[in-house]
Amino acid sequence: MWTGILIAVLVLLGLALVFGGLLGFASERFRVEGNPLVEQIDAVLPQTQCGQCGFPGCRPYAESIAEGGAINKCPPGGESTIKALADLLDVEPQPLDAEHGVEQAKRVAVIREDECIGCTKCIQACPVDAILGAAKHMHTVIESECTGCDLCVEPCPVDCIDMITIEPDIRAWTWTPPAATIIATDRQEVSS
Amino acid sequence: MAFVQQSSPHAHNARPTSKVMLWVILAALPGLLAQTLFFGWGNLINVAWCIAIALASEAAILKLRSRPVAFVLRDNTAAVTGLLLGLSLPQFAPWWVSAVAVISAIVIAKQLYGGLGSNPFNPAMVGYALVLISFPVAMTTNWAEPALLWNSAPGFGDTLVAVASGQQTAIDGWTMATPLDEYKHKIASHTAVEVLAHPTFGEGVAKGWEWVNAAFLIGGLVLIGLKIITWHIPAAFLGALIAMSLAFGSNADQYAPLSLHLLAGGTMLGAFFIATDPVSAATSHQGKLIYGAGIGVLIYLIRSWGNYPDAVAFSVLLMNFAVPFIDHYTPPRTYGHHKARRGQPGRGRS
Amino acid sequence: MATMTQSIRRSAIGLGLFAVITGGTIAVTQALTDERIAEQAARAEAKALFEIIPESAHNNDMLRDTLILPASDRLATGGPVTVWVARQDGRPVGMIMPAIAPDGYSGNIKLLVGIDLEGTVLGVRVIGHKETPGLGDRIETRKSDWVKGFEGRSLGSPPPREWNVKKNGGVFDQFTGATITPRAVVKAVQKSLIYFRQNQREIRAQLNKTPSGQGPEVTPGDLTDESLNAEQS
Amino acid sequence: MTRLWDFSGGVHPAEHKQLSTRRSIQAAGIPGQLVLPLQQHIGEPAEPVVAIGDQVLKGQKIADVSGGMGVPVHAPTSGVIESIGDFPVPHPSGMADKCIILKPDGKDEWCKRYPISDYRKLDRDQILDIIHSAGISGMGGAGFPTHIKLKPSRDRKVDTLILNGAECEPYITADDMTMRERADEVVSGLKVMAWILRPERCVIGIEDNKPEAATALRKAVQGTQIEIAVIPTKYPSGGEKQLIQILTGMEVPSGGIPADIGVMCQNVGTAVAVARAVFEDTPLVSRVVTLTGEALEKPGNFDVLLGTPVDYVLERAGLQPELVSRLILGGPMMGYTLTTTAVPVIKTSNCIIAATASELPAPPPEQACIRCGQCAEVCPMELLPQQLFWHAKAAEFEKAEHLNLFDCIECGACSYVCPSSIPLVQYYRYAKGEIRVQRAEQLKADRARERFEARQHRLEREQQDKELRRKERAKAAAEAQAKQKVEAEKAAACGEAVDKRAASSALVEQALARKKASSEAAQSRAATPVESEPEKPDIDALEKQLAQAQSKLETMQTMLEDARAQQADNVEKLERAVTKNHDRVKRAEEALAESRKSLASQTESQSIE
Amino acid sequence: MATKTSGEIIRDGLWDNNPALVQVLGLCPLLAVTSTIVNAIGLGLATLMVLMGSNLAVSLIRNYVSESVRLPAFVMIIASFVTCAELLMQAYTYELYQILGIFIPLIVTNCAILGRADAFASRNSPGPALLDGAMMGAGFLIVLLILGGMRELIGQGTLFVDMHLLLGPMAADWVIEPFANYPDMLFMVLPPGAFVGLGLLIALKNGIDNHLKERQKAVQPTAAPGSKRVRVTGNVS
Amino acid sequence: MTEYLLILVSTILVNNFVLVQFLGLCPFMGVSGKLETAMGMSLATTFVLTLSSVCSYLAYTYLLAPLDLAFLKTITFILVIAVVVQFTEMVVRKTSPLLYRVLGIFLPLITTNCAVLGVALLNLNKNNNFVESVLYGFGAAAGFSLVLVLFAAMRERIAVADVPLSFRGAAIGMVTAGLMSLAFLGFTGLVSV
Ligand SMILES: Cc1cc2nc3c(=O)[nH]c(=O)nc-3n(C[C@H](O)[C@H](O)[C@H](O)COP(=O)(O)O)c2cc1C
Ligand SMILES: Cc1cc2nc3c(=O)[nH]c(=O)nc-3n(C[C@H](O)[C@H](O)[C@H](O)COP(=O)(O)O)c2cc1C
Ligand SMILES: Cc1cc2nc3c(=O)[nH]c(=O)nc-3n(C[C@H](O)[C@H](O)[C@H](O)COP(=O)(O)O)c2cc1C
Ligand SMILES: Cc1cc2nc3c(=O)[nH]c(=O)nc-3n(C[C@H](O)[C@H](O)[C@H](O)CO)c2cc1C
Ligand code: SF4
Ligand code: SF4
Ligand code: SF4
Ligand code: SF4
Ligand code: FES
Repeated sequence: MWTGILIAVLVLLGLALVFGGLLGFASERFRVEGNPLVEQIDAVLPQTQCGQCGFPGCRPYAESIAEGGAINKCPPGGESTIKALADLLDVEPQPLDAEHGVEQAKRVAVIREDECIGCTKCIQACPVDAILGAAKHMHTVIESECTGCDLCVEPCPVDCIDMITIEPDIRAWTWTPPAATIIATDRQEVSS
Repeated sequence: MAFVQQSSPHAHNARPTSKVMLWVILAALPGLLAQTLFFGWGNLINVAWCIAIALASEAAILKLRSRPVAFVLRDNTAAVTGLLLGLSLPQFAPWWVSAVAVISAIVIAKQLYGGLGSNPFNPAMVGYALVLISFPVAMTTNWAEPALLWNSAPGFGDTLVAVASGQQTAIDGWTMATPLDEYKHKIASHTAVEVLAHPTFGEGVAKGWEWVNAAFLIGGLVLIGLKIITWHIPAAFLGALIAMSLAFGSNADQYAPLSLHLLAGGTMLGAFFIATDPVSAATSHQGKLIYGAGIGVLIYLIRSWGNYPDAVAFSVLLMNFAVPFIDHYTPPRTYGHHKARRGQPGRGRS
Repeated sequence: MATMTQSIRRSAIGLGLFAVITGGTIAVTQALTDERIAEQAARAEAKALFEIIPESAHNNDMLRDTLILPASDRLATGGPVTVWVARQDGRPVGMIMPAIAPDGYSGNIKLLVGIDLEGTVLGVRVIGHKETPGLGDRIETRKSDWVKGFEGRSLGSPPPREWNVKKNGGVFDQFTGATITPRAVVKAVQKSLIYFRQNQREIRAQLNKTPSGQGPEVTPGDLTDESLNAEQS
Repeated sequence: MTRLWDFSGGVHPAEHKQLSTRRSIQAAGIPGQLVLPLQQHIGEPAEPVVAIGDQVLKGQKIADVSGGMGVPVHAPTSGVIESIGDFPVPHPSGMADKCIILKPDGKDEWCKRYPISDYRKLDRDQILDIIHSAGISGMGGAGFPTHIKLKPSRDRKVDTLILNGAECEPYITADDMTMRERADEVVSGLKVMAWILRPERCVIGIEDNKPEAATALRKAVQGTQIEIAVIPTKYPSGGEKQLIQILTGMEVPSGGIPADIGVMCQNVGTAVAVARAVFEDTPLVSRVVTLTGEALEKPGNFDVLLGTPVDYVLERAGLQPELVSRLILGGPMMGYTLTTTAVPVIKTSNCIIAATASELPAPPPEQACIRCGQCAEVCPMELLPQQLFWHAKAAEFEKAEHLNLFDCIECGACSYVCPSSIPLVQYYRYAKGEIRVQRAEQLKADRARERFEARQHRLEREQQDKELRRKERAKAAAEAQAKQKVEAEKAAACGEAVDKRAASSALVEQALARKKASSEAAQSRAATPVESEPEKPDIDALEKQLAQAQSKLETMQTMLEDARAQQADNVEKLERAVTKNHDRVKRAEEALAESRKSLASQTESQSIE
Repeated sequence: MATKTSGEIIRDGLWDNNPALVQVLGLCPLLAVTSTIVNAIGLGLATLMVLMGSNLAVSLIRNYVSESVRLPAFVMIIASFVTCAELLMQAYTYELYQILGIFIPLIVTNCAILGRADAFASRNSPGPALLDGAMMGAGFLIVLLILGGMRELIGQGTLFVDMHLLLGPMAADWVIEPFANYPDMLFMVLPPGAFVGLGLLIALKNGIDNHLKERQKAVQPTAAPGSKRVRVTGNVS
Repeated sequence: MTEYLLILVSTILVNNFVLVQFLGLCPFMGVSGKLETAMGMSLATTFVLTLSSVCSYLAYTYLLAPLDLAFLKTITFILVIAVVVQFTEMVVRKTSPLLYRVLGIFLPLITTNCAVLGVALLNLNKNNNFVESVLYGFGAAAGFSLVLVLFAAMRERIAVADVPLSFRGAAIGMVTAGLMSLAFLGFTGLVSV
């Protein structure tokens, strides 16, 4: 009996030594560096750089997603970004986490110029350098570069920055999807 | 003045889904008539019962899902499913067999996927295959013996009793193995001539069955004429079956002859009414050809070497399973493009 | 390089340690259960045999008491036939031979046929088949008592023409919807009886020659497809 | 006999053309007011070159484009510019756009014109200039500026010039009547274009349901090389790509233009406009519009001044207002519904249908797609409409794009046949719009990323520089210290530096405190159950507000003092800001006090209970 | 990772993170052996034992394994427990062992077990690890039982058939046959029925969860929107 | 020759590993509803399954069987598989970074795929010889790949269907797999191996 046990143990030990060695070799020889996924995720994020996801900017958030973080924390991106992320990562899309904010219409910052005192605080706050102006002179927002992150609003000592919702004009207008009638209801049928 | 607001086009031709389905039902009537003439009242009773159950179960599920019941029922698709099951089940199948088949077709195969248009598998065939494996006895012993309606028993009453009670006594002596089944299990030990002497084959190819198949063929041609189905699936289906039979089955002492493949069992019903179910079939022309041919080949394989004498249901389901894949790789070439774009869009977003 | 050898060594030793512990555990458990498992296995394997010839009816170690009989088309087994012998106090009371019904609905049906020395069926059991669930599988004792209908039959009872299913004019029931399977089994049992009769002399000779139970243990499960399978074409 | 090819798909909707062909083209007259949108074509809108109150003559340019893609707008009649501003324009959105309003004076007085009799003497570019300044853009469909189209890039030689007289849409007969009654002008316009392009072949394609037009044109082309091709009636044979396929057997490559395969397609109306521009120096100020539909008593074709409000022309055609159920601009297959009759006729308006409810009934409710494939059978672009639909509906735009969504010409044939009445085209339009928006957003995001990263780099660099400088300074200071034993001046400088640093660190601390307060407030908000919120005022939030206001006020005050000290010019603003902040602090304090009180009373009442 | 309370561990294993219904792991044995209740119990108990054992063992040694051989080591631990279970079953319930076939050794690759070892046991102390193993195993066992009962009842119209294979002769006549003359519904016994049956169970759980969530939503508010924002641009004062 | 063909037909269609034998279900259900991902997974599994079928055959025949250590088979096989997987990863990474990007993420998943261990054990049960073991492993993998790829394509379609809320995700996946398995029952008897 004991010899049987001994043989068994020895065989397994031999195998384990060989395999263990092999794995040790592998682990040392082929380390994983970097994560190309981060780039891909970052490319999907809206780059508003608003920090609503709880990370200082889109890229840190991308890194957190690559490490398995939740994909539903970016309000500016909203459903479409979540969907794109889910698609990219092959996971189920989840609804936007309201704790990070809600999806809003696109906005831009506008400085009421006659009230601006030229304190440059908004310039320091803007993550994409979308505000022009020098100290003690009036500042303006470059509309085409503003991401609508509203980070400049709070620092302004005189509250002269407004976030204006961009109204669609005739050239930016697009067709809406047909009214959702997955299956028309009885009521509709009667009325039509 | 408030005008109607609508996206173009503003004109529509008038053949709604409900009418399409109605046409399918009408086109199947010659087949049903032939079945009644040669196999008695069983199919008629089955069809009526199956349609009733189909409508009832669809209504129940719609109610559960709080969908508009009357509106959806009026699209007639549940009725088509019921009809096709009624046409395919054995004439004397007990009522509960039909009920299980129809309910699983409508509930599992159709409504669980979201109802009309979403089901990846042909509901009727899911129902059929499910009862075939569940109740093999009831599904193999209840085929009526072919005879002309007016000079044969059992009459309508007896048939109804047999179906409604599930008891065999009323129909004892009026059942018989189907020609394909008979051929399949006899040919191993007999010659073709001996096998064909069995009354189930009659004078022609397969007594009664040949007429039923012819009637379904005619109905199918009507559907093609009405542009409700295209020729691709039936042609590929029958073509593949013929090709396989010519390639492998030349020896009648070993394999069923081509005529039997074409005119016995559910071949024509399958080719024109079942494989062509638009929801679960492939979409592009090329895809339809592959899909139809796949069914034909599988039918021949299973009939010749598998356990099941008739294999329309399984073959259709197997190819249904491959449809999304086929669709991925057979989009048509679009105007102005050199080649069709196959497969999926790349993952990279630019 | 140093880190690599170090890493290799560390991993190897680590895994080796586990190997010792886990291997030890397994080996000890194995050693402790070894005998019981062998016993259980033998019992289970012999269960089919004991169903045909109950333990009360014999007292030898059937699994080790086997004869090798010549091959025959009748049994549809490919090679020589291994037969288990049951003895009561050293006196043979019956034997169990494997048989194959090659014409089942789908493939072979593997049987054990118990026969007493007079050529009367002691019992029949199906040990392997691929018949359709719900149709052909009623040859299993789990599903129906049909196979027990063979007990007490012999070649003359019923007469040879009636060694068939009722549908073909015989005395054995068929199942509703499935005639092929029972017919195949009936045929196979009949053929085993014929084989027994034809080889009776040889069998008796061997029975007397080999004393009880010294051979290697053979269980029905050991009958591989090669030794059983007729159709190795 | 011209060889014809077939295109795949197509449908045969009921034609309803005879409604409007019974009468010849009539002048619609001058309405009381003309509304001239500045953008009636693809490309950039024109800029007004007149001011309100200006008197203009008929044919006078009232808006022009500086360059790029666009065409000028002319006064359709003489009168006064009444206003310039946003008014409803014909557009599927029903939105308003910038327009010039002209009040006709009724004289219809032409400006000076310089007709050209022998255009062959001129340079080709001069002719193109004439076409451009006549404001001509395509009149058959999208309204692409004709002068640009007529000048394909040098590597694209146009071999075949096609005049599109198919007019495949039901109801519309504007081109039909034009060809019947103005065949000579059509042909001379074609000749001008042919002279510009020097094609080897000129073909006019006409559907076989317009025999009169074909006869008239045959007569007009006698003695020329121009072919008249009578093609089978099948919608949408008039689609540029389909017509090209019918007449040449070639396909326009996806994403390309016809000139890529040496073909060009122009509408017959465009040809007439070109002829008039060259031979009469008449800019595009009117067009033939079909007014039809069963809600009209006198349907027919009208020569309508651009800018004429739709209600005016409808009036002329005998509108029976109680009968109209929908009003369509364009044909029944591709046109869009109007929300109001106040919109004007523009360069691309070829037809107005006033349909009764029984004539064009609302489709039954949308049902599930049964993948019947009817749509694919009729799609002239050989797409898989149902697949596009599933993807569009599920917002899988990438997949829809992959299946060539952008090759869809929105002809509507698929929706026409769909047994489940799915508004397929609307799904495609929606998907296309979404994709375009997404592309724009992606561009913007990429730019934002670049800017963000650039900024990060800059900050980093600054940080490093600062660090460097600090070190250097420290080094210098150390050296100086080593050199000089005790130097009061230096020591004072050092002290100053310390002061500065202390000040900035105070600022940082302040900021941190603010952030902490805000996050605490947020947390407390998170923690407070919503249900209690309406009754219980959020003290924490209010406190935070107050703190913020106070800190802002402080900053403002220091800044103000600084500014005063320096006599800066923003003192005034800063003063205003300080008062504002004072107000804010006061308001915050009041609110806080208020809510404290109410809270206290609440707790009291609760404890009483 | 915050440590979980026992309550959470229990809830997790039995419901919230049920290995079969939520993680959808360990499917092969789950589907393969649930044609009768007795099979289900047999396999479920074996899995439960292995899961507890491996969780405990892994938790005990969690601080002593090097990263490179972590998974192989865990796998070996699990494999040894499985082999022991296998040997014991062979010794004491031989016929059941025969029926369960290769699905006993395949417990090794039951993703749920390795998953637990890696995700929980290797990060927690022995107590919680053991509890987690027990609860996950119990969750798995319960699903096995329900699925087995469902398939047995619908498939062949019986319950507790063949219990003697597990519990010895005393259980031989525990079998219940609720319906007389039941026509076997082989669909449920055959592979397709296993899939569909589990699908229905998962849907049932989802349905209950959805229902609960709806109710909860009505009474309990969630955190305020936008409360987790941070500043991107550093400290601006 | 024909018998080898029959082994393939049997393992791919008649006794399909996933749908009939219930092996390898977790990756089958868990891998995405994306066709390309499924294809990558199939490739990786095919490779590993075939290789580990061979390796475990060798380990058993030349190590365990002679030493009468059959009871160590489970632990040995799983070790072999883990190492084969790691080794494959290593080789692939070294020789073809491109292939690695396609297969890399799937390799670790395969260790816990019961099909791999199942093949090794079934080879023993069936007394397969070397060639048969290879074919059996390959056939199993091919059957796995076939249904995985078709299933992935099908899930893309189901994803856009109006499936009832409770059934979204795994539940409808199970039902679909059930119906597929039902269809595969049509192959029963095709070959009686
Ligand atoms: C799917 C299927 C499976 C069958 N399986 C069996 C079987 O396992 N055994 C059998 O005897 N008959 C089986 N049959 C029935 C035979 O085909 C045949 O109908 C039956 O043996 C009736 O023969 P009889 O008319 O001589 O009674 C099966 C039939 C079908 C359709
Ligand atoms: C966005 C856009 C860009 C175009 N660019 C050119 C161009 O560069 N050169 C050209 O000759 N035609 C151009 N065209 C005109 C097309 O070739 C074509 O003649 C015209 O769109 C047809 O009008 P239809 O849409 O009504 O069919 C363009 C059209 C569109 C809509
Ligand atoms: C579906 C469809 C149908 C069309 N039918 C016609 C037509 O019947 N007549 C026509 O002149 N243009 C028609 N067009 C527009 C032509 O494609 C093309 O734009 C026009 O002939 C170009 O000429 P233009 O630039 O002079 O407008 C149609 C376009 C589409 C998409
Ligand atoms: C030509 C044609 C064939 C059909 N064939 C079937 C069929 O075989 N089985 C079925 O359940 N429904 C069939 N239907 C009805 C309908 O498509 C089916 O109920 C849907 O699959 C349900 O979503 C058919 C419909 C048409 C138009
Ligand atoms: S919430 Fe979105 S946009 Fe804002 S920083 Fe985070 S990822 Fe970027
Ligand atoms: S201007 Fe304001 S809102 Fe716009 S990007 Fe800069 S900080 Fe954000
Ligand atoms: S015509 Fe309508 S129902 Fe038919 S496939 Fe196209 S979209 Fe679907
Ligand atoms: S609208 Fe688009 S998809 Fe539909 S038929 Fe026309 S080209 Fe094809
Ligand atoms: S249990 Fe089989 S793969 Fe997970």
